[in-house]
Amino acid sequence: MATKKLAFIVRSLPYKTEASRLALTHAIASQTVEIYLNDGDLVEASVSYVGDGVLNCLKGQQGMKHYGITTIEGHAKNSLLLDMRVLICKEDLDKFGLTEDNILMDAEDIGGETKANVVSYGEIQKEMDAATHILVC
Amino acid sequence: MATKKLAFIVRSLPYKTEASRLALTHAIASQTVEIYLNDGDLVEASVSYVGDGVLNCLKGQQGMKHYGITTIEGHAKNSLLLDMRVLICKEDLDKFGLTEDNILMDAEDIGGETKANVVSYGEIQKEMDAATHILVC
Amino acid sequence: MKLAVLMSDYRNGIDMIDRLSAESLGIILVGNGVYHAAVKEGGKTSSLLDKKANFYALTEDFETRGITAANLDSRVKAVNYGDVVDIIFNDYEKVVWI
Amino acid sequence: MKLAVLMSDYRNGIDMIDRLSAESLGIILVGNGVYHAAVKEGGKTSSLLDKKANFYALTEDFETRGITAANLDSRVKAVNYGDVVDIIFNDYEKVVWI
Amino acid sequence: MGKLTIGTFSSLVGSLSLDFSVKLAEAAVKKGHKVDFWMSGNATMLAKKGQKAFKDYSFLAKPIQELIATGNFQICACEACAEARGYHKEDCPDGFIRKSMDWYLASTFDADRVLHIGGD
Amino acid sequence: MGKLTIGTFSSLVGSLSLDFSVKLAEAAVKKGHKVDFWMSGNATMLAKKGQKAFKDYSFLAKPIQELIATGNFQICACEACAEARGYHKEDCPDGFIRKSMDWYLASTFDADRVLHIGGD
Repeated sequence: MATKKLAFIVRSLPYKTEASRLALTHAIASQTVEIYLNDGDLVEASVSYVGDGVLNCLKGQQGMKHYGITTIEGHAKNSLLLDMRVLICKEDLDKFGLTEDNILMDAEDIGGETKANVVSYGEIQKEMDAATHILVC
Repeated sequence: MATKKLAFIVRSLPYKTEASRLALTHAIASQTVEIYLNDGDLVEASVSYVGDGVLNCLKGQQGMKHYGITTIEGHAKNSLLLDMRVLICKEDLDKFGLTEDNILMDAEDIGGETKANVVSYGEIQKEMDAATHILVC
Repeated sequence: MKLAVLMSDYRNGIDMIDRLSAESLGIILVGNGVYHAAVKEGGKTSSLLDKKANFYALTEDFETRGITAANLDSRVKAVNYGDVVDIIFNDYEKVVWI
Repeated sequence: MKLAVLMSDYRNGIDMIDRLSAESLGIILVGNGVYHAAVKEGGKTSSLLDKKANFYALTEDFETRGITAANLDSRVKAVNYGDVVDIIFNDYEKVVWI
Repeated sequence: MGKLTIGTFSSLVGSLSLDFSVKLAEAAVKKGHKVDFWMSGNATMLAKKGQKAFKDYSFLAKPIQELIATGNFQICACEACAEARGYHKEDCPDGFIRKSMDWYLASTFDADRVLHIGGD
Repeated sequence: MGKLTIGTFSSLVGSLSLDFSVKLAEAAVKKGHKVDFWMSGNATMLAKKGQKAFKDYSFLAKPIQELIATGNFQICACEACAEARGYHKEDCPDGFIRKSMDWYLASTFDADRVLHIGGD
């Protein structure tokens, strides 16, 4: 019985490549990993947004309207709905002049109870220290 | 009877993507374009290296040895062999501390007579001004 | 020359645009280039907007990224795909993608 | 933690590395990251090399780009793919790609 | 009305650069222009039959078929780039052609505007 | 001896990032390690049969078949990413498997090192 911790670190801008979208879909896949593992073994994923990556969290993305594709915001919401640990770097939000009002902080409208955490970079560093593996996207 | 001038501008680093390689192979394809055009009509391509793009011109690339692929240097040589106009930005070479000794200037070893031209950025701007179309890679 | 630049990147390519000289220059922000129109870093707007040019931003692309027309810098005009076609064909002679 | 960073880019990612703290940090320059090991801009070596870390550059990748071992900054050690495997498994606990 | 030639190297399925090219082509054709659309490098990924529509990915097969149906839109993939990726003649969607790079260069000859998307 | 799990999202055929992953896997297997190789996003391009060798492009089909033959190398493509690109079961090269993303997450569980190449 063991739990392995994966820290996904999203540092890239959304949409130009699939990197940030795939980070989220892979992190979410940790929830169905038990079929491959022994009883009690777990893989636990968290997602941290740093640098340009915090722009993935902007509210009101309209990818479905314009391009017929799900938004990164939607994936981020799903990760909160599934009670994933989500960290957003405060220093980087500050740099871009963004506040909690501008970004996706919860998935309440779809029944999620977990909130995103705006934290100092030091907390994200701790998340990386504590992780078994770090996956930068 | 008309000649259309295409200015390929290579600004990206080699190998990480195919951009600079494809710039050269497309420019070279201008030499066989007559089969599609009326007698006397021509498409004439030149290639200019600017910014990070000048690093495509470094001599002694060993892509074949390590990865089994032709080098960008080899494509650049072919463009000289085919008497294509090749411009390399002097300011950018200077910035990187490179001289004509470090970069591919001719295709003499394979029978080419045309040399690359190290020119000031102003000349490359003129090349763009004179071109019918500009293709940045 | 009259040149339209489709700027698709946020972190790279400004050096290329800085050097371009054109009697008439249009910069159309598309893809991740739209962040230049709306994002401030350390309180400052993108240095790209200081270039002497006409600025446009593609509505489809900034809205996709969670940016609204109200967020755009006053120097930037919101356009759609149809407008981009007209701008390219009617207002400029050449077009490049960066 | 003991962290190995595979740095594959020349123009992006330094900001990410600058913030990383690790009791032991190894930076392995691969892909276009190898330019950090050999290219000077305006006479200056890459600021990445000022980071307190052990630096390596992948021979296969710098030679592919026309750089020789003689061009490398003295802080950077040339390694091959086999060495990278050993470095990752023996000298560090975690590895990231930037 | 004019002719727009779009060349694209490496826009990726799943990014929005390839979507941009297709949407611009749609807008141009709608305004009465003719469009030639050239795919080289990884853009040849568009020239593969049987792409499945998922809501997480763009699905460009449908708008392209509609563009082809207008008669004012030609779409051509670099043959060598496609073969290198394992896309053979039988993989090529209906209405697409495959040629060597000189097809693109020739298309620029009488184009009023050339938009070359040369990077990723 | 250890286990290395390599995950790659969007390395491109024709760039050298995918080559890097394959060469690193070769070096690791040669030293006695086991390697799991996961492809998602555009990296699934590697999971297409019938790629032709040209000297301008990397040709990774051969080294991968040799790696599979060692018995210490598993290679798996994201099924949805492949289908979105028009790669179906019959396109999958011999010895490759196709699974959903949890295969990769599971592989990290007992991996000694995970190298995740998450960008282009």
